[in-house]
Amino acid sequence: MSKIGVFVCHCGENISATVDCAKVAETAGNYDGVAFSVDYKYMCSDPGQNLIKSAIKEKGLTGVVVASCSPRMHEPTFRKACAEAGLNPFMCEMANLREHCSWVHEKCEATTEKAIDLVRILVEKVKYNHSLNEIKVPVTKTALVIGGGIAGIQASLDIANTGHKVILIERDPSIGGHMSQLSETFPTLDCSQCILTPRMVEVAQHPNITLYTYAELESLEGFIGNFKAKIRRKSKSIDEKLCTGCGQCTTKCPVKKIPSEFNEGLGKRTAIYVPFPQAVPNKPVIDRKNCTYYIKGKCKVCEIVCPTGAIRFDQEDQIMEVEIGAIVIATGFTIKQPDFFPEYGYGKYPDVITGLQFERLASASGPTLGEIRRPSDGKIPEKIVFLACAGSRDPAKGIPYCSKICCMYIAKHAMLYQHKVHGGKSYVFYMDIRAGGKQYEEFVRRAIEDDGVNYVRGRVSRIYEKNGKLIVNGVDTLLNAMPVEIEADMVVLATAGIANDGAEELAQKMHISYDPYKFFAEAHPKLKPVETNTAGIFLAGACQAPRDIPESVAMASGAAVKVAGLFSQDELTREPIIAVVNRQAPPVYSSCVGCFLCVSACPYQAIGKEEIKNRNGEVIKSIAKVNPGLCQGCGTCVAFCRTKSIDIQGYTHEEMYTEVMALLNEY
Amino acid sequence: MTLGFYPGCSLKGSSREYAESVLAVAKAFDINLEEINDWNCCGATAAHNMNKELSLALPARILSLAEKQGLTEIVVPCAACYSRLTVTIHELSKDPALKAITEANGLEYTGSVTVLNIVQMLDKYITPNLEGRVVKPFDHKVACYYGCLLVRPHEILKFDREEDPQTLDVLMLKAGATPIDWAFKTECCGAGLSVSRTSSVGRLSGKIIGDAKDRGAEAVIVACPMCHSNLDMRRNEIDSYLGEKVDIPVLYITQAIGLALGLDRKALGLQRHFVKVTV
Amino acid sequence: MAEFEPKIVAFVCNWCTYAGADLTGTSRIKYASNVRIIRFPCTGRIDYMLLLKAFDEGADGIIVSGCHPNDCHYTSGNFHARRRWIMFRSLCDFTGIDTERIKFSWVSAAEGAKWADIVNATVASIRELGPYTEYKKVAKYPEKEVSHG
Amino acid sequence: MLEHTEVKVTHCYQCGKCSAGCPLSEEMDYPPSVIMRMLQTGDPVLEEKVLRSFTIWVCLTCEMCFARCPMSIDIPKMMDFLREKSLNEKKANPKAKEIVAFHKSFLDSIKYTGRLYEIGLFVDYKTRTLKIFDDLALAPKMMKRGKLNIIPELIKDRSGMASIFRKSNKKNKN
Repeated sequence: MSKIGVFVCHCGENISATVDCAKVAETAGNYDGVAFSVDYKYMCSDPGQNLIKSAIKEKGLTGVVVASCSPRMHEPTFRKACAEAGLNPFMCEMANLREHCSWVHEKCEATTEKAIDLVRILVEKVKYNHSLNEIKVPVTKTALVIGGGIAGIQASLDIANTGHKVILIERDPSIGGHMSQLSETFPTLDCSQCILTPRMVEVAQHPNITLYTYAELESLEGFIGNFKAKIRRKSKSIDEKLCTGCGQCTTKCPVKKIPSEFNEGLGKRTAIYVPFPQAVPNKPVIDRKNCTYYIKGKCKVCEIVCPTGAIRFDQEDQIMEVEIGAIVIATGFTIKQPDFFPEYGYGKYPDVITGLQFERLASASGPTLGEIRRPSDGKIPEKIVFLACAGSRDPAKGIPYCSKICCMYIAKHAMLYQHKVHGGKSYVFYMDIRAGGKQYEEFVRRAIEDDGVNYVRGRVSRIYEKNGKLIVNGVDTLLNAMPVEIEADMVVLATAGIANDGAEELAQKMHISYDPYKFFAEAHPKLKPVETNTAGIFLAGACQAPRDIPESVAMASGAAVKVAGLFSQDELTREPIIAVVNRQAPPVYSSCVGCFLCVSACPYQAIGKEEIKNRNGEVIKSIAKVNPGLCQGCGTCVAFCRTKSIDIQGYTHEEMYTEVMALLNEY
Repeated sequence: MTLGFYPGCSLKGSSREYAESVLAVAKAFDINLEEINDWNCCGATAAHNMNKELSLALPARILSLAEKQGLTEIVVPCAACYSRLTVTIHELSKDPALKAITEANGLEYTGSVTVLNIVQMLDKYITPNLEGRVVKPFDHKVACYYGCLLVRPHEILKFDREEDPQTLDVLMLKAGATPIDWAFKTECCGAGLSVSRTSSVGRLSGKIIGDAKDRGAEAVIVACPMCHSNLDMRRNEIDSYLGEKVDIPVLYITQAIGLALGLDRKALGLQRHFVKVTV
Repeated sequence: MAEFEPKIVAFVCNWCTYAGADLTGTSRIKYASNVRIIRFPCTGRIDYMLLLKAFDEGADGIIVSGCHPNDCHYTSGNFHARRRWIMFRSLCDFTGIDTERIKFSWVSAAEGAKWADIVNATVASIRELGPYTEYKKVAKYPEKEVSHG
Repeated sequence: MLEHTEVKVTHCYQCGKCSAGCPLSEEMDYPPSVIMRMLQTGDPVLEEKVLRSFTIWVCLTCEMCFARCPMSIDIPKMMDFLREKSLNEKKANPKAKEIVAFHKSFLDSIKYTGRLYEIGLFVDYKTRTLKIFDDLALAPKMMKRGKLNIIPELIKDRSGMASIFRKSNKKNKN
């Protein structure tokens, strides 16, 4: 006979505000097999857990149902409490009275009835639960970091410095990411490249870091501690061992008019190129889409001038397989090109540019060597207008969310402009100034008070060109929405930060969740900001949401600690939620008939064959066998099995049918 | 081929040259425009400014008559009428409660009528055969002016692009003209305030004519009788806003195409303009 | 007379829809209280005999919901579930089980509002269909045959 | 307001893009975004001011505001509603006298003839506003160019027309 304990939590008032918790506990107390039932204000608190522990010991409970929040929140807490009191943790189940009941329904009898039903389902299930033992698996102590921007660089260095191996892959020919494109950084105005390049070099030289640029994740299999990744190393068309980075090829390459990605189209590059002078590795790649040889079949100038004979036109992409124990995703973000705003004329007027393009104009390594000049005619703009929220906070045409970094970089841009163009006039059209952060508000005030940037509260309706000027039609909402017209020489749009191209495909490859905007989803918005829903995969930087540099770095170090924590153990314990094939006494041995449908259904190749032999070593029967190290517990095989011979621990046929029956019995 | 035709009040009165040119161009391409019998005014700006029910009931009567007459596609050259009719179709299809309006007035309308503005009509039935028929290319720099009612509300009309539309420009290009890129394609001319607040119209239309002039346009091309009357007849107010006399003529798209086809200037009603058509 | 309150069982996967329904809670979006969720590791685990069992026990409607295609935590469980659903549906149609009472959907962990919408829509449509008493006739119980024989 | 128009004024976050793009903004007593703010407060005093404002009459319904609104708020629809309400409650701004008179003359004209009779409209409008001399020079020029019909065009089903007007007006008052 089962002795079940039911523990109903009020969660402060989160549950008890709409559910009559005392009634739930009372009703559950009357069920067959329930030996103890109680309600309490905070079940997850110490006294709450002690209540469970002492009940287990005093009443000799054989199963526990905690009716509180989502098991995704506190299942580990309560299972641990049970284990501490000597009850097998898998004899503890949680009824979700908060997320699935009290928070989503009004206070009424039906809500309490639903709560009672939810408890009853699990009381009945627990009766059929089995004690299970956790599974131990080894850990591969190498981390894979995807993305070589500041977040990926920081995560790689932090992990490598704990003594573990890191493989860093980057899609572009060089690491550095968006930060390498920036001129100065807020709120200190120190030069972005000056603080970044030493770290890039450190990555390249670190004995624990293997760097693959021009490489992407091809596929991923396995689970925490035991991933197998395939990495595609795209052909650079050079032999990196022979190449010395002398730069002969890039100077001589005849294709010189390709818009440079690094300079956001404001400068040009060659077909064989190093994206920027401080690139790491400082060795070129051939952009095959634009190379004359790949288009027309002849040229080979680079091969002729290369002193070491390092050019390899026939080099192919290489697929590499690596074993890793943890992954940090740091793939960053991209900007939403503002060409969906025809009223602002981006793409039509060359002097309407994006914030990232302005960074390149302001950067000493940029196409104008740091002088602010108009892309159209190279003149220094005497009047410049910055538009905040050019895409952000715009559900109609852009994205509904706030991109977070723009308020600060606009203030920085306006400030840099005022420092570089003496006597110039700058205007910022904004809706709100969101400058939460250490020294951020002070920075914006400095732009307004010391550098004389004109902040106008209001949006711009449209921009058109007339007589070489850009006419900006805006409004000052602080002056009874008075129209403001500015004849500007240049307009900078603070474009929205959005998820990187291919974010969705990458998430699908790795089986992690993403939000509606295709940013990767953290496991918990507050308490697990760097974890994903898949154990062993962590997030850093702007791939999770728009982030500035300090936040990206902090996140990266956080993710690195998570990886280091994981690697501090030699073995991991895994939940025993895995499939098993039943075994019975001879002469049946198992109800499995050996059709092996399960083998074809299993996405993890976790099911193999087992031969049952008699004493003479003759094979009597061939049945399925699950490899507990590979099985992830999806249960697809269970639904496939025709003889119901394979079952999944924790979600057995018996348990699931019991749930359905219990649910509808008194419903 | 026969298409339904809803001229609207302006085309019978102050903008009769628009009707003349539409019919002339249609005739040149063997398109018969069959007028809706006993049609009424669509209510224009006045109705929807004053009374929502009325602003739907008046166009509903027109649609109902067209349906009764067996017309499935009706050409509506006036942009204001086009807008009112399209919005009415949209509202009636969206909200079943509004059906009450048609029923209350004893009108039957099942929703079989499609409304074409003049540009859509030209685009669909004339453009494909235009190039071979141009005998006298309209070789001028033109500013194509769309106004508000042709492109907005975009969600309902779904015509061209909301900002910087192109259809008229493409048409004029085919007629041999050089359309200029200018800034006031879809800014409002003052429309409904023409009589009651002439000063506003002078300012709004002045900006439009001024920009067209500054960019060297030799003619402004329009597709709406209200835009035309404001830009053509209100030239005194426009000139006084601009502080100079500007004599760029304003042509209906059908007049410009008619000229390119070599049609008679009088048949296109060019003599009816206030600003002498010199192109 | 009080409105008919249908009994609806939801079979959902742990990773997407269960988490999505959690998000509905954290977002405090209110929805009808007729649905009881049963958690599975994956929709691929759902043996469709369970659906019949639910009708047998008196359910008026059923929701099956998991991850969107390509988003399955276990790579392909939801594809198996979908394929099985297509088969199961024609089987139901053949045997006379009302497939309008089974709602098959995808709700991701980020779609809290969608979950509320699906529950409300299902409750409304099942309420219109009325109690599923018809099932007992379709299922033809052996006792009945005995009494006839 | 919401239930009459389905326009959600709470969506407005006062960016002012409507006021920036409105061609008539500078002639208004309250630019469109300010009207939205006044309605957001729910304050009856401010609502009264809105109904008595000149803004709602000088608005041309050119829809520029709606086209560019980042929150897709249908301001023109709201303006239509406000005008109708202002008229029903006899709160139309005195400065808008001519505009209202013109609309009334326009509707009267089509009420009786079914189609717009431009001379009739002008005469009616002028008697309403006593602006006898405005635009007087225009008429002979139009006449000369054949742009004015001396005799109104009449539709046959004039009683049907009158009935549409009667029914719409009755509903309006309820």
